[in-house]
Amino acid sequence: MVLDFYKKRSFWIRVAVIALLIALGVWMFFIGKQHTILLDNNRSGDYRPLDEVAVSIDGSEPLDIWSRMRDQMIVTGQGHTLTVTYVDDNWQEQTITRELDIPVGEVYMLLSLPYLINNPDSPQEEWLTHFESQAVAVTSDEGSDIVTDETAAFSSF
Amino acid sequence: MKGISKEFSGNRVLNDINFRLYPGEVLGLVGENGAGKSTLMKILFGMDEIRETGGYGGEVLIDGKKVDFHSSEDAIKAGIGMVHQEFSLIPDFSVAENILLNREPQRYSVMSEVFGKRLNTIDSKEMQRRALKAIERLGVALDPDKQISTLPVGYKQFTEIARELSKEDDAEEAARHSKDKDAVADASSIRLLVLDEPTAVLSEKEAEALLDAMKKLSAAGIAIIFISHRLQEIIEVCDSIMVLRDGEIIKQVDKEEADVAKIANWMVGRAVKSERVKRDTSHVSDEIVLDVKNLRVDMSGEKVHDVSFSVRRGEIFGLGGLAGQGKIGVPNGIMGLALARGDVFFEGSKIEMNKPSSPLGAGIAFVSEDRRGVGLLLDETLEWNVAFSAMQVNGKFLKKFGPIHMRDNEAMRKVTEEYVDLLQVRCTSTKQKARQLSGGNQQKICLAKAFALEPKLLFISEPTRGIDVGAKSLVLQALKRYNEEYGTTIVMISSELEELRSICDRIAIVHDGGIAGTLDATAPSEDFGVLMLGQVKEA
Amino acid sequence: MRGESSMNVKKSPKELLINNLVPILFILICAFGIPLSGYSGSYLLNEILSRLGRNSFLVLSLLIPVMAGMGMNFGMTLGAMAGQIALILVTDWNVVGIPAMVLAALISMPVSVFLGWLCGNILNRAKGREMVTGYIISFFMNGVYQLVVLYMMGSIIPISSSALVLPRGYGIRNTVNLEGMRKSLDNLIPLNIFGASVPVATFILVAIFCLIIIWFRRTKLGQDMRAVGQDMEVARQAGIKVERTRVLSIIISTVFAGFGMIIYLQNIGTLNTYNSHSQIGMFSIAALLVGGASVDKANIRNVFIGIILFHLMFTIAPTVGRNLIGEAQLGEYFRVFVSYGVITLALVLYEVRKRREQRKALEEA
Amino acid sequence: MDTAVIKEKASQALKSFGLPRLIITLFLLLLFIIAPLANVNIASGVSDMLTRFGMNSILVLAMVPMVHSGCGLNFGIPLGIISGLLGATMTIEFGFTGFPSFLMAILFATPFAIILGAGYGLLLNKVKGGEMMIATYVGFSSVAFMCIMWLLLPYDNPTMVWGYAGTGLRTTISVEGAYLGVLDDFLRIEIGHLAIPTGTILFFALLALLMWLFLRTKTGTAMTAVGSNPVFATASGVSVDRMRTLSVIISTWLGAVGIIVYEQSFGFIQLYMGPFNMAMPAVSAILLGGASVNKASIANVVIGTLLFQGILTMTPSVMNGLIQMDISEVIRIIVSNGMILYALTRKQEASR
Repeated sequence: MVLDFYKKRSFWIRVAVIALLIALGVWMFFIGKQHTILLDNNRSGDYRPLDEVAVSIDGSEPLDIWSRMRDQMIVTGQGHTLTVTYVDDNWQEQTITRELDIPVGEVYMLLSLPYLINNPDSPQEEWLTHFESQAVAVTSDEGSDIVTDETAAFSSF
Repeated sequence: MKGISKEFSGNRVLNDINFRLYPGEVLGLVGENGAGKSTLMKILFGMDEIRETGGYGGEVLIDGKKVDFHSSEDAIKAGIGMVHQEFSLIPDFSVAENILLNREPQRYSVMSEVFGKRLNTIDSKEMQRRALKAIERLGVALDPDKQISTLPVGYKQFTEIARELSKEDDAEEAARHSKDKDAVADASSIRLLVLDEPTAVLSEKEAEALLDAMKKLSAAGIAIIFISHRLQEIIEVCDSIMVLRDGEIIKQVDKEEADVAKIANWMVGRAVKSERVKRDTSHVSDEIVLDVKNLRVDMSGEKVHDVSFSVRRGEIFGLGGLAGQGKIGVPNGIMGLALARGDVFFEGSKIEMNKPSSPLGAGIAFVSEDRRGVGLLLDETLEWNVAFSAMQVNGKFLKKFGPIHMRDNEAMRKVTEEYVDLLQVRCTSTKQKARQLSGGNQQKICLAKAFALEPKLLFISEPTRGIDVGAKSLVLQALKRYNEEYGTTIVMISSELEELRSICDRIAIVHDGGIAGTLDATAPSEDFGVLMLGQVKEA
Repeated sequence: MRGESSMNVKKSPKELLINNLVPILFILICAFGIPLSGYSGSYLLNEILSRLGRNSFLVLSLLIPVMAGMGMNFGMTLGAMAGQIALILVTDWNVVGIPAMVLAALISMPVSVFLGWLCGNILNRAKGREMVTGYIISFFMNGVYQLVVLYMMGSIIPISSSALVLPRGYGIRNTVNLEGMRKSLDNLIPLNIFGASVPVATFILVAIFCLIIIWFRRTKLGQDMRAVGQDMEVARQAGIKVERTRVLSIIISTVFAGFGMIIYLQNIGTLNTYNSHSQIGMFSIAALLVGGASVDKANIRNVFIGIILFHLMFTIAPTVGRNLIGEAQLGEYFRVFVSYGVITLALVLYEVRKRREQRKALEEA
Repeated sequence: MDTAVIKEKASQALKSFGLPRLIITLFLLLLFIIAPLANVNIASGVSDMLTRFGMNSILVLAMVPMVHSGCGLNFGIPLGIISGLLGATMTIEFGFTGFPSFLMAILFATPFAIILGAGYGLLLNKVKGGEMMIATYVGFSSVAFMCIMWLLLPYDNPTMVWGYAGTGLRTTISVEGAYLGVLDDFLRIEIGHLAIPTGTILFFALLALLMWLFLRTKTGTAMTAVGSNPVFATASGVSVDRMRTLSVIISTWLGAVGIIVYEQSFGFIQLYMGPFNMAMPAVSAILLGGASVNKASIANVVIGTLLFQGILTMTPSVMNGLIQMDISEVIRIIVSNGMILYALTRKQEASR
């Protein structure tokens, strides 16, 4: 009886620990995953590109994006604060700050700046969309020669 | 214990043993090697070995209830403790750690919830306390912090006994910690302690301390079975004495009735079964062929301190004595298989020590007691086994092509066949591997190997150990015939006195690394018994 | 505690010299080599601190099997493989920084446990020659590792990043860039002394591991391991599950070796897919032996002394070779020779001592 | 009774043949059967196999004496290879050509093999029981030591040293003009795709015969007995240490000859880290042939080398032809080390 009870308890504790570890892994996955946000200053529907816009995410150094240009920012984790500074039609400097939340499983996101600026309160899905990345060109083609020699490690150590 | 009997593959080693033991009684158990003492104790202790070889007959009763131990753990639970001849101690652990080996008191640790109880930490203070408690009961001065490997043997022995004593604390602990009341009933304290030759390796002083400890324990109500060859001790400490011989109780007496000579007589005095065979001694001359002076041999378990004897040409000389007294060390030392010092002269010329080729070259051959370890090439053919030594020593069975000496397989086969016929070795062919033969036939091959050397002197050590009766007499006959036909001097070493007496001319008894005395084989067996037990009679 | 008590046993100076021959030899090599190399003190300090940080964990993972009497765990390579597989996956998922390391450690754990269990069970069938068997296991598993990484990754195991997969569509490239986690642990808590950067966070982890080992020695399992390590038969008689204890020691070692490999590679910053692991066992063992450990006795002090001496030699050897003979290659070969030579010497000394002790024990009996 | 004996013998034979060997034999057969499907010419496959057999068989034969004397598998064969390399480089340095250069290479290598072998043997006598691990590391450290030596030794033949420095031997040195193919081309048989390097195989046969004869001499018998039961041998007046040292010397010498024969077929002398990984294939080949850690015969050498080299030559071509995936390297690693693992864990099982 006593043994049984103990067995059960330790079993549940172990299950809990494993679950905890898995949860930790999932959490790490989310907070550590890198995403590339493509900042797009092109015409989006009816909205024309802005002349000049500066974007900063999580207080980073602002990135200037000129009209009809696209640039990228690499961020780590899911939730971010986006700060967009631009000059409006009245030559007034405006700043929009928004929280953005990158959906699970996305690597590349396209952020349409013109749409966001014109609809600052619109839902995130309207200006932050999935982007299918083309294969990244690999700079060198060293891969074909595989060195599996045990002694090769000497020089690299 | 009632009507205990035990058979090992048809060999009856225990027959209808009955005895009783009262709380606090000290029972001395004596008998020759192989009389069945160890087997009896193994049955009592529920060792796996016994069950694996077919169990035992009769029953064991404790407090009037029949018990059947399935493992030694059951026996421990029932309050039986056993201290073995060999130490089971971890050398680099402290005394306390050894006393509580695998029964260490533990402190709860959070990690154990996840990884199991083995991650509890060890409570060294509690360990200290419990070790001390056990040591105190034993009544000896033993520091629980001392490392085992730095202790003298005696203290190692105490540690082992303390371990047995400390086991009852476990029961108490378990009872205290457990909420389950059944456990309390289950856990009884130690009731019976078996000490298997605990004093064999002790110095006199240490032994005395041990005997005192035993008296203390018995006064505390613990029954003790004490196995020893030192009869003086037995008489000193035991309440009653039981003598075993050939698996039967010869005598069970109170200590008042016993004295050393009587016990010795009971131990060795066999009902005369084998009449001494007639021997033709015409070839025995008075010339001393082998002269051993102050031989000292370092051999584990068979140390020789100072042995001197001489052997006449053509005689069969016996070396007897109890196991561990050093008789085995003598031939191993002379043959260079164990580290030795001393002067050995053969036919007047000196034999170099620690160099096997020296005695071999002089014409001395040796049949080792360790057949499988030393005597045979188990994975080679019988031909190799028989011919190898002669090939290497005498250069026989070789074909010579200039400087190149090739093995002569034909000659090897012939000589092997010859000996197979002569000694009636049961084998399928001479190409059979030695491993596949039975013990008796292996022994015959060992003899053949020695005979093939055509030695002038043959050492033969424990020739009949572990072989059946038929093979035994065949081996002995072969030795005798070889001696009579070729005049080869034979030195035979055996634990079985009767065997020595049946074929030897003279017998020297080795005790405690020295010769206790040399007697004619026809001397009465009591005299031998006394010598074997170390009661040197000044002649 | 026990170590000290055995130290107290009087030993002749000659014996002391022989027992510490390897570290003494190394101190001499280093004392001779440092002036010749012409390196500045701060450079060497920097180099040693960084190497101490990245190697300590790996070397410490060797201690537990030594405790269980299984000698140097050449099978620690298996843990390194598990760590590398985890790192490849984490890199493919684009996870970076400390979370990447934690995630990699978590992924490596079940792989290490499995490999360690396998290794431990094989070693149980080869009692008395654990080291050579462990060594062959590491070679054997290297084949399996190649099968997985070179043929199964990208074909059976999904790998999406084209920076990792070979142009032919499956198999991982020769080098995997770990830019995302490069020195992320080392630089977590920045600290500079004498112009040398100190990997504080790494040292904290190493210290925690040391504490775990010290604590572990005092657990029931640790006690059992020491008992098993000294005398298997006695331990078995006392009711300790010998085989299981031995397997556990290998599993623990493998898991920590996996963690160690992750720490090691975050410092290096690139993973040589097919040979980062293959020599790591050897270098770790050499370092431990240089620290004065032997096949049956090793402690934490040996680990740190060993790493410092061994890597000092490693750092200075090429330049000493160049300055002495004008050939840097010579220094490279020299350090390879010394690493192997040290292991050979330590193994020979151990065997000779073992035989001597056996003989002594026989004489005493 | 008789049938029972036969049955037992059959099962014994199967047991001694061993499951891994059975699997590998069947695998090789399968490779040959499906070879035509993969557009692989069997004849050229067999030729390749025979060539590689000739190249490697003597190195495998070098394992035999040490196994016989109970020193275990000679993981320290790089020591012998180094002696062979010294001989090979010296013969080129002194400008020998043709068949004499081959003989001279062996002759030059012999004293090195004897000296190194004797030292190595004495060392192994001090570490009885731990031979294999120490042998491995003796091999490795000697290879690394020779790496230094190859740079420093005063060789100056322009075909061997680095062009720009004028000193230090190159990593690979061609044996063309020296003893390239002296054995391979001797009595070479060529029928279509089938080519048999008769000379090499004859040379191996000669050495194998000598080994076979040696094991039947008084000394050879003593050596086997030492391996089978050292205490028995001691009790028969044989010096165990001497026999073991002798076996190590023979093994080392055979390693030296083996590498020279290997080079005459391969065409190059591989210095520096070249000998590093030579031990494993030789060790696993003899184990594949049915030897164990303490028993080995000439038949084990022949069968093992054929099987091992057969797998090595047939797998890449067949696999490539069939699935365009070359996993032969991985198979080599797994088979060779798996075989050694099997041998290391097997004896324990038998003794239990």
